[in-house]
Amino acid sequence: MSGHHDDDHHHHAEPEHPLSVRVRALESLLVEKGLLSSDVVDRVVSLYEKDIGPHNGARVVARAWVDPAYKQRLLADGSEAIEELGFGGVDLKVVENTPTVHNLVACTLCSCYPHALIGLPPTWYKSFEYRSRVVIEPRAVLRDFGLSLPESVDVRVWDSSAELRYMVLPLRPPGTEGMSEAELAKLVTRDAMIGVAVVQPPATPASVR
Amino acid sequence: MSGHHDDDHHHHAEPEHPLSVRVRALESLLVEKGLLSSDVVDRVVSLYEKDIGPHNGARVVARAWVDPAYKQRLLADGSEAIEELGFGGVDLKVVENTPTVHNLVACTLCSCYPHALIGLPPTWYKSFEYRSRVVIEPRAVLRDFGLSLPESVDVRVWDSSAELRYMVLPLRPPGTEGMSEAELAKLVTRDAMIGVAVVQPPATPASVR
Amino acid sequence: MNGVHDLGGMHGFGPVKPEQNEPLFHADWEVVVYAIARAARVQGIYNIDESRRAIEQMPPADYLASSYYERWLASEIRNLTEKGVVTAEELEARMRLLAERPDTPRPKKNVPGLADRIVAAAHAKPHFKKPGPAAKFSVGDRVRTRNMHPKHHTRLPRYARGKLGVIHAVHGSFVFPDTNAHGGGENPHPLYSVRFDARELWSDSTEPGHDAVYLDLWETYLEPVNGDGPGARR
Amino acid sequence: MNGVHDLGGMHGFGPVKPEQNEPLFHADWEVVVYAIARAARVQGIYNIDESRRAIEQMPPADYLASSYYERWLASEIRNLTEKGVVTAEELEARMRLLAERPDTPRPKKNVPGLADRIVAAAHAKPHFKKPGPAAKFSVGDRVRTRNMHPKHHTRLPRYARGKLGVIHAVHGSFVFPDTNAHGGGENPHPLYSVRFDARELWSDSTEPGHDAVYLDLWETYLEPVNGDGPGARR
Repeated sequence: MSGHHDDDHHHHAEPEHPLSVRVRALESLLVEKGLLSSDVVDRVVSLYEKDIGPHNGARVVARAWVDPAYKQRLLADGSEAIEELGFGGVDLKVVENTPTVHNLVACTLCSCYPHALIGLPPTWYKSFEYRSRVVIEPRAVLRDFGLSLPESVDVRVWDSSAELRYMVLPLRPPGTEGMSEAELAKLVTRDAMIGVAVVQPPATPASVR
Repeated sequence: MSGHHDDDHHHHAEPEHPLSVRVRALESLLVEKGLLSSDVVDRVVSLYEKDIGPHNGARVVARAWVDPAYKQRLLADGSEAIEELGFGGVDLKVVENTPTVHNLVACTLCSCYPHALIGLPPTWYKSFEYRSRVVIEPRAVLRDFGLSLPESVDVRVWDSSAELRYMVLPLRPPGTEGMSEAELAKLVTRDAMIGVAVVQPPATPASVR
Repeated sequence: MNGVHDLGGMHGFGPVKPEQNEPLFHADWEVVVYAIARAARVQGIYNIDESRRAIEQMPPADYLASSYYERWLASEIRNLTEKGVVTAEELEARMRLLAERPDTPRPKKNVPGLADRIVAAAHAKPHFKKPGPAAKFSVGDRVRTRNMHPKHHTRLPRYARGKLGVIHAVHGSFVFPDTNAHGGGENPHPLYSVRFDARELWSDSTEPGHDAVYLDLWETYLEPVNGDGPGARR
Repeated sequence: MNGVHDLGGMHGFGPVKPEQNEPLFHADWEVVVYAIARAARVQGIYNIDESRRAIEQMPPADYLASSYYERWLASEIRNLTEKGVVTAEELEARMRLLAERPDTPRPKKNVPGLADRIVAAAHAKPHFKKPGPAAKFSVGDRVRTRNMHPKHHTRLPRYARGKLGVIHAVHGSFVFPDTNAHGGGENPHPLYSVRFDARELWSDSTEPGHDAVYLDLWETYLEPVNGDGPGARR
C-alpha cells in the first residue's frame, strides 16, 4: 500500500487487516477529492528515512560540546541555534545534563516529540507504560533502560504539554577530548537526546578486546 | 448451566461463549476439589429472586414513615433498626431525604451496594457511566433518570469506599396519609432507595384517567 | 493504586442507560461466577479486599472492555491461582476438554452445608468492625486527605486526594483494605465519614448548588488541618 | 477533559519495553495514516488541537486497546466527518467495495505541490507563538494550578491540578488549545514553564531524590499564590 511496494503485494493469502481496509478506503476517498496525493506517502517516508532523523540532533549536540558559545546560544534559544546548522521546523527548548542534573523528555497526554529535528518518536515513547510512569517514577523508568542514577543527581522530567519541543543536551563522555565534531556526533544516540540513556565513551581498543 | 435449566439446554447450535467455557471449567475444577457444590447456584438464585430484594428495604422505609421513633433508631443505627424487621447482614447507614436535601448512593471504585437488604445492584449502578459521573455531576445523572432537582435542594453523594452500606430514606409522597404501612411499602422502589428517583404518590383515579 | 477502576470524575463514558426490567443475571455463567465468589468468601479462601485488588490488577484495557462479572471472574482466577487452589495449566486443560466436548454434564457433587453457610452469611452481621486504637478526630474536625499515590490497593479515590474535608461521623475501627488486600494483616483502625464540598473537589466545574460528596476514609488517609476544628492541629 | 488519555501517574501498565531496531512504521497502513494527518494539517482542514481532542473523544476502552496510529485514524475520521470532508456512509461504502475487491489498485492522482508543501512544513518555523496580552507572572513566582475539571480539551494533566509550582520560564503568548480544539478561536495568551517538585505532586510516593516535573501551562491554568514571589498575590 505504501508506494515503494509494488502493487502485486496485495495478492497475499490471508484477508487484509480490517484497519488496513479502513485506511485504504479513507485514502482513496481523499485522493478522489484532491485532498491527498499518492506521492505524499513516498515523500513522507523518505523525509524521515533520509533527511530528518537522530543524526541531525547529534550534530547539534556535538557542536554544543565543542563550541561553548554555541552551547549558550542553544540553551538560550534552541530554535534559533539549530538554524545555524540548517535545521528548523520546531519551537525547541534544549535542556542540559550536568553531573548533578539529568533531564528526561516525555508527553504524558499524547506524543509530543522534537520530530522535526530528530525524527519520529520510538513506539515506547508513545506507550502507555512510558507516559504513565515517567512523571511519577522516572528513576524506575530509567532502570528499565539499564540506567541507574545516584540519588545525588536530580532528575527533571519535561512533560511537553504545549507546542514547545524539548531535547536533552547529554553530558559529553570522558575520553573524547581528541575527537572531531563529526566523530563526536557519531556517539550521540536518539535515546540520549530523550534522556533515557547517556552517551557512552567511544569503544577504545582496550574495551573492544 | 444454572440448575433450573434442564441439561439439554447445552445442545444449541452456535459455539459456547468462550467466557462460559472458562467459567464451566473453573466450576468443574472447584466442585471436584470440594470447594463448590452444584446446589449453591440454585440456592443463590432463589435467595435473590425470593428472599432478598427491594421489597425488604421498602418495608423498612414504610415503617420509618409511619413510626417516627423507629425512624430515629433507623437513622441512628441502621444495622440495629433493620433487625427489628428481621433483616441483617449489612453495616447499614440510612440517609434521609428532606425537602432541602436529596441523597444519592454510589461506589466509584467498584460496586458497593446494600445487597443484603435490597438485593443485587442493577447493571447501571455498576456501570462506568454512573461511577464516573455521579460524584462530579450528580444532577446531570439524575436528569438521565428523569429527575430534575431545583438548585435549592442540596445533593449529597455517598461514595461507599469502605464496608458500610448506604441506603436512602426517601420522602414520603403527599396524599398517602390514609395508607397502611403495607400499602406504603408497595410505593417504594429500588431506585428511590438508591436516590435516582423519588417515591411517586399512588396512582389516584384522577391521574389514571 | 492509580488504576482505571478509579472512575470518580472521569469524562467520556456517556449517559447512564438504565435497563428496563433487567434480569437478576444476564447469562448462566454470571450466576456461577457469583456463586464461586460467595463460596470462596465463606470458606475464607481469600477476602473481599483481595478480590477488589485482583480486579484492579487487570490490564487497564481489559478492565474497561470487560463486563461486571467478567471482572469478577478475572479476580477469582487470579486469587485462586495465587492461593494455589487451582493452577493456570489445570484451568487451560479443563477448558480445552469442555470446548471439545461441550455436552460434558456439570459435576453433581454437593459439599454438605456449603450452600447453607453461603445463605447464612448473606444474613449474618458482617465482621469488618473490630477493636482498634482510639479515634484521633471527632465530628466537625477539618482534615485534609493525604496526596498519596500508593501502588498497593487503597480506598482513597484520586479525585479526593489532597482535599479539605470535615469529619461527618466516626464509625469506629474497621479492617484496613490497604494491608488486608495484600496479606499484610487486618490492621483495624478508625474509619470516618468525611464530607467534601463539591466546590473543593471540582472548583468551577461543579454544578450550581451546594452539593457534597461523602467518603468513608481511614485515619491513615487523613491529616489534621490547623483552624477552628477541635482535633485540627498542625 | 478527564479522559483515560491523561496517563501521568497511572499504575498498572507495566515496564517500558523498548523495541530493538524498530522500523519507522510497523505496517503500510500506518504510513498512509501519517500522510493523511500531514495533508490535513498543511491544508488547514483541521488543526493540531482538534486532532488531539478527537483522539481523546475515543471511547475509553477503545483508546486503551488501540495502537498509536489506530488512534490517529480514529481522530482523522472524526475530524474529517465533522468538517464534512467525508461522510460515514461514503467511508462504509468504500470499505465494502475494497473488502470485496481487495486488488483494487490505489488511486494514482497527484495534487500538484501537496507533497512539497508537506515536506516544507516539516522544516518551516511553527506558528503557534502569536501576539497576546502581557505576562502576569515572571520567573520565580509561586503559582498554584487551578483544580479545573473541564469537559473540553485541556493541557493541564490531572496529576498537576491544584498543585503549587514555580515559574521556571516565560515563553510568551501561544495559541490556546482549550478553545482552539473546539472551534473557539486561537485566543493566544501567555504560556509558562512551571516547575513542580516531585514531592508536591506525589508526596511520600515520590522516589528518593530531589526530582521535579516541568509542564508548559497557560496563564488561565494558574492562580497566584501569596508568599515571597514578586508576582504572587491573592
